[in-house]
Amino acid sequence: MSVVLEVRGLGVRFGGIRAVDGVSFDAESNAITTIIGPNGAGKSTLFNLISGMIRPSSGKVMLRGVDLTGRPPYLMQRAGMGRSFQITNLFFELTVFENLRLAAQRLETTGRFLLPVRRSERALARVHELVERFALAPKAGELAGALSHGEQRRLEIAVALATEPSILLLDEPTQGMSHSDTADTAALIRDLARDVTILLIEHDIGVVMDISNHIVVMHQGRKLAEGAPAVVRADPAVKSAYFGHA
Amino acid sequence: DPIKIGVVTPLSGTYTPIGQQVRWGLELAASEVNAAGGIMGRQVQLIFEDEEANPSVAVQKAEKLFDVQKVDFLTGTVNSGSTLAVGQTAERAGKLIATTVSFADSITTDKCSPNVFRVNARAGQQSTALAAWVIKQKPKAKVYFLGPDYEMGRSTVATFKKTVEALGATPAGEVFAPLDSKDFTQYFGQLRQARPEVLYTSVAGNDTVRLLTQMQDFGLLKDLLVVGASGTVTSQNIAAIGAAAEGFGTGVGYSTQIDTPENKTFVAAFKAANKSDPDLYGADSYGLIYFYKAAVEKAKSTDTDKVREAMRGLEWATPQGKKTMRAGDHQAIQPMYVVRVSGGQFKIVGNVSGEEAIGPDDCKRF
Amino acid sequence: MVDINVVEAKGTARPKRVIDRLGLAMRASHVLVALFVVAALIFAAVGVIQDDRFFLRLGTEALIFAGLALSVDILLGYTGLLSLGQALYFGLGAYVSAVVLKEVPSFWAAMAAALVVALVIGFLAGLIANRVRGVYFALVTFGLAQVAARAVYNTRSLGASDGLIGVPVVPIDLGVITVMSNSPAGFFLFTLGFIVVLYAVCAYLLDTPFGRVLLALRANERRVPSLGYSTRNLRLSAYVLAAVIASLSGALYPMLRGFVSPELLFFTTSGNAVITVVIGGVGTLAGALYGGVILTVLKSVIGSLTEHHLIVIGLLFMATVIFLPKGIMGVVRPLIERMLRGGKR
Amino acid sequence: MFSIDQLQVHYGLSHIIQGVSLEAAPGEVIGIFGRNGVGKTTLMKAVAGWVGASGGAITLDGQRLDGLTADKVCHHGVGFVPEDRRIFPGLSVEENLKLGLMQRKGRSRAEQNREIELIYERMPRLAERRRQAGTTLSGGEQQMLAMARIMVGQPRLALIDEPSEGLAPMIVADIFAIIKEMKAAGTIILLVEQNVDGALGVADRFYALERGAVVLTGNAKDAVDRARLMDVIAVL
Amino acid sequence: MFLDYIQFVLAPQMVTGLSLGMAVVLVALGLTIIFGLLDVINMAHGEFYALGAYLALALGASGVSFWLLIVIVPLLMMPIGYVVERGLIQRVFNMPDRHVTTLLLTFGLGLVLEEGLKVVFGPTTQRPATPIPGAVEVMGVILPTYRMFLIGLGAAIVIAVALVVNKTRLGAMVRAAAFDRNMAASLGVPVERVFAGTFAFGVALAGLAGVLLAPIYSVFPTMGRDFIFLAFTVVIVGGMGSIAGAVVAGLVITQIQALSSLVVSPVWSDPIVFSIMVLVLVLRPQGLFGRLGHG
Ligand SMILES: Nc1ncnc2c1ncn2[C@@H]1O[C@H](COP(=O)(O)OP(=O)(O)OP(=O)(O)O)[C@@H](O)[C@H]1O
Ligand SMILES: Nc1ncnc2c1ncn2[C@@H]1O[C@H](COP(=O)(O)OP(=O)(O)OP(=O)(O)O)[C@@H](O)[C@H]1O
Ligand SMILES: [Mg+2]
Ligand SMILES: [Mg+2]
Repeated sequence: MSVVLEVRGLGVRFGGIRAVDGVSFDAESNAITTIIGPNGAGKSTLFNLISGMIRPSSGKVMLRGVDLTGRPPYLMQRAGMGRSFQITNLFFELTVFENLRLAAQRLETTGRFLLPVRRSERALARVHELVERFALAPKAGELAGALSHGEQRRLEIAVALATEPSILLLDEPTQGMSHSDTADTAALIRDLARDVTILLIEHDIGVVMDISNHIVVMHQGRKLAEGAPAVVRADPAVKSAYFGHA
Repeated sequence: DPIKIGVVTPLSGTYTPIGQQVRWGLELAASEVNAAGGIMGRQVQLIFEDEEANPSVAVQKAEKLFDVQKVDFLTGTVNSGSTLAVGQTAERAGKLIATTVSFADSITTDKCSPNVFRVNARAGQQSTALAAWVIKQKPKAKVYFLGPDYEMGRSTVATFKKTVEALGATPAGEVFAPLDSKDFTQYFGQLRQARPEVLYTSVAGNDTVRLLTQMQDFGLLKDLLVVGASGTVTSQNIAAIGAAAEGFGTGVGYSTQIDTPENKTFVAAFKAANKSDPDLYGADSYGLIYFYKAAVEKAKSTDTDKVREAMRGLEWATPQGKKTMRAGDHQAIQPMYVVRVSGGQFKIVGNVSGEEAIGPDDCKRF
Repeated sequence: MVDINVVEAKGTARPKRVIDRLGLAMRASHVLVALFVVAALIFAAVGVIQDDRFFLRLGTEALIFAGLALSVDILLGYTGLLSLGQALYFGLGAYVSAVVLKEVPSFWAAMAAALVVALVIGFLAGLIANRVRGVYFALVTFGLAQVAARAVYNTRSLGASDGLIGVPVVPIDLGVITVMSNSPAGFFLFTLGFIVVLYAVCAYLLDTPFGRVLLALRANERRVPSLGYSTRNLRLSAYVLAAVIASLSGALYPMLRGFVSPELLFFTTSGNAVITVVIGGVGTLAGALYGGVILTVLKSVIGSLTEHHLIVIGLLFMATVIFLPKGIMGVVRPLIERMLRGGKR
Repeated sequence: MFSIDQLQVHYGLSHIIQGVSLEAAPGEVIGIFGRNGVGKTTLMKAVAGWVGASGGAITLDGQRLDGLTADKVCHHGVGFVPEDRRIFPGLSVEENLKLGLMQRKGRSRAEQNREIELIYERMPRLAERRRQAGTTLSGGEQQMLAMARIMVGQPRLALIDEPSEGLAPMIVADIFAIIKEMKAAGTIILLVEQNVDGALGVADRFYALERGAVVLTGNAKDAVDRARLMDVIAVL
Repeated sequence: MFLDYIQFVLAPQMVTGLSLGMAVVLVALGLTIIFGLLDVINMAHGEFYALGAYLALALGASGVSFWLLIVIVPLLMMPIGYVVERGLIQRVFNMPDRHVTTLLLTFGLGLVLEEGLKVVFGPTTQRPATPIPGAVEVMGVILPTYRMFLIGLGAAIVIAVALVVNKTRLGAMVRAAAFDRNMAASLGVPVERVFAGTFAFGVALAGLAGVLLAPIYSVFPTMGRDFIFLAFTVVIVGGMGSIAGAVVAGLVITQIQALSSLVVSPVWSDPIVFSIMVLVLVLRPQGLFGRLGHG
């Protein structure tokens, strides 16, 4: 395994609040690095910094040794980064099919950008595959806005996957999913990790402990601890800050 | 079958009031002519189209009148842009038009057309008359110029400036306010500092109302002679201006005060028909019908070439006196008047003979 | 036709067709435009038989303004940007074409000039306008057009408030035949062809991944960057495309009427284009063509009936916005779509 | 006393809620479970008056709620915490909270301010961020705010849709604690949850939905019922 | 000489700039409320302003005193605004892309109103007598009493409105309802009435501006177009719905306009103002004072 993503001293402040404060960690290839921490710890903000949605006020983001700090999101995507959002972020007036197709069309050669969509066979094949995998086939023709919350969460991940990223940032993928779907999603993420580097934010401790290779714990914008699941779980600081003495 | 005269004039938009006067003038004359047996025994039929004060629309409507209604003659255009564009359309359609309102010199000088006639006085005639009078009042006057900031406004000012300077006046400064200026008070500082004896302005319509009333509010009208273009203070806005219009002077081709029996009967008839005084647009439009009548009867035909020939050099009578259509540039020669507001009424305070006012023939095309 | 046969979830292998709604909608527009062309040809034929000038030329003008509406629809209907200043490019094209034609009466020269100028100005103005969104965009485009209009209004060499007359009749050499710009039927048919080509170009582009991302931009701009597209470049290219379409349409105007005037750049022109699109149907392209004709007919009919036609137009417009938010096409196109997918719901 | 009787809801052609009946007494917490898309949220929205019922009846203390507009429903003492929290963007935390005060008419400014202060004491994190734009809060903070927003209105019936969604374990515990407090205050609570274990901890009874219909009801504390529930919602 | 310039040119310029500024602020006030609170672009605002002026003219002609008009006309405008909101705006309020839809709808409404005014009151310009004639002379500079009065009254009105919007819960209530009517309703906000009420309030303010400005700027059917672009600029530069913003922006922009037309040239004053708007939008899209309710 090799280090794919290096985050060094990353930080940003909103007015008074240091939402993220000098966070450093590495994410290794074909592994699941999970970020946990209380609400408001700065996890999503960290993702926004890594994926270029917010400009960091300090620190570095390196992807395979290339410094991508401060690049706009679309360049991050082109560098092979894909992400899903905690607050569902889809094209609600477009069909499930079109949501996926839009995401998938990046797979086509740039030449196809100005050819009719029906010529982007590769993208369409990808859509087909995802609709299958996420059991969205019956809803493929529906507007994304007409899906139930859980269905939308599923689509959210599918869209993030559609671009076949080499590193995937998932912000609370199982949030809002029913038992069974949560289990499936966990399994899915695990076998995705075979060929993709995964960065995960998750609150479902069952899932976290089950699939993570490496865990980074955040608290009030800082990195509180990191290590293998067992190690982190045992850490008293983490206990008091996150799990609570339950 | 009747003789059809198309009228493309603004019935909506900012120029509506002018279009109204045009309409009233034409309708009055037409009804008189028809009552008197029409033109060569043929009744006159007016067909109106709204020009929306927009040349594109004007041209479209003109084509409609020419091609569909098959009118014999066309008039009514107000802003010079429309007149020029419609003139070209007429030329290409082999028809004749006349304007009774547009006063841009260009129409009968550098942009003159064999198919376009102008029966009203142009800017040059107006300023000549006015300038002569101003100098008579205040020899070597210090004149300040305030115009709306667009080409027409500027050229009108320029024309008057040239004329009045030639007569010995000294310019005290000039300012051009954006069209539709909300507040002219912005320029009063400059104006006051220049301490002029005479203010010449070419703003029009609502702008005039604001300019003069605001000047009054700021006590600038005291011992200042305010004069302007013919479109500055008109029967449409004089009421709104009220006392602030007092003493305003301008050079025009018509005034209700003209003391001739023809005019008295005309004014009476016009009032009776429209419950409103005629202004120069109404009068010139009224006169046009008689101009066309005379031409057709002289040509004994409505054929374009014959009528054009007949119109060249034609002399005809109008409420404002005898007019002559100059053959060289199709510009009507007519006596000019200087009128001044007193008691909310335009009073004639001077006049210049047509020959004095007309100026040279600068039309090269024919 | 983009179908993907997927097996219904949970066994019961009943293949289900998922249709690409957008592609379908676009094909429906093609059908409607085809109908439009047929109608136009019949109109032309009747015109020739009647040996009419006015109605053919009026129709030509309607088509030219439909071109302007088309450009508004690209922005409003596909990129979600309301431009209240599209007249800027229409007028620009008209003036450029007029000036060129007065120098060298060559159709292609005029068109080329209009194209180049639109590209340049469109790009520069786009840099400004695309810094802002939504209603701000509307106001900025409005302002830009106002400034341009005032400039023209004050430039003597461009005829200032009088505009430019004396644009000559030009021969349009199409290789096989040559059309004179003053031949009513000839120029009508040429304009028809020209506008249909413009439509085809837009329709084609909007059905490519490029066009679809524009739609995505409209649906949820925040999501687009993480799909790997620069929203700024996308909007800019859409803006320039619209500018070119408007300018090329405008370039035909002086050929038809022989003059240009500053009013072509005024808000009324931009406003009419917006009204056209809304009545025809936003985001349908075909709507721009139908709307153009409908509005022209309305104006010339009502205009002759009453001087208060603005009231009628205004009321009709409001009614459309309220009751037919998707315009006339919004009613018609779904029917066509149903036909195209073989009656299946 | 709250009851739903044979409720029917359609979205266009699709029949989403197909005859759901349910009852709850003051101080009772009802858990509502089911896989994604079975109609839980739709049920809540129907009660809150966001979507119209095409059949059936909803009554709270004898008053019919079905057919009323959302604000009327609210004034009958119904508080709603929707699944996506619906914090008003562009409004500060405090403004969001103060809007909650409108649920109950005829309270003096003093009383209202006390309500707010109590909330701030109960949830200090919100107090810290009272001036911050509501939508810049973290998920957990937003959920807290959404709950607080109805608590200041002291509703008789609280509809809470997936409150623990996306919350860290500690906060989840906190949320359920708050629900307990509301229960103690005699509020009827309909609780939609995917975190079944957590929910069963606070619930008295539960209903399981499948394709818009109730397929199982039972006692939250009864081991057998719990087991049956697990089977129902785990099936695929 | 130079002092002369300051005393007779610069100073008056700035004072008149102030009174023009107050006029713009008065027109912008209703606009910014409708715009900032309801998220509705009211293109017909100018026509409502004109309507107010005409009502004042008509009533004034039938002998109603100016002081009464200041009260009556806004009261008359209220129901008009209310009906327009319920009858028109509400119908499109929840369509996607509210800005554009409402903009289009009110654009149509504006056309109808303007033409309607022409039909009813005729196309020609009219002007009510100045309510407070006369002028005061301050160090050789003449300042009309009415304009001074207007500056004072305008300030009072602005403060009153600011209190209503900010000190009551109204502001937050309307913004919430405008963004998410369901959620707002579920918190007990009487959405319909709030919307209609707010719109009516904005329209009433437009009418009031009409009453107050008619004596200075005269009355004619297209008068609505006069201030509207400037007003929109002011609203945007100041920040939608921010009353303080509208005031500051209104006064500053008109000063810039006045001075630029003095030192540069009137020709450039409009482009300059426009560039300011663009600049602000680019640098600070939410406007100088940010948007009402945003923290
Ligand atoms: N745009 C912003 N402006 C101001 N503060 C912000 C902004 N975005 C986030 N914050 C603050 O930064 C902190 C971190 O927020 P973030 O969403 O990253 O938390 P989180 O770890 O994702 O929480 P959760 O697990 O609930 O999603 C929060 O306290 C939030 O209030
Ligand atoms: N606005 C809508 N239009 C059409 N169908 C809808 C709409 N909203 C929801 N649906 C459909 O109704 C069904 C039930 O939706 P609902 O949101 O009630 O499910 P849910 O039980 O809340 O699911 P989840 O656990 O994911 O929140 C879903 O199949 C969804 O696709
Ligand atoms: Mg988060
Ligand atoms: Mg739900």
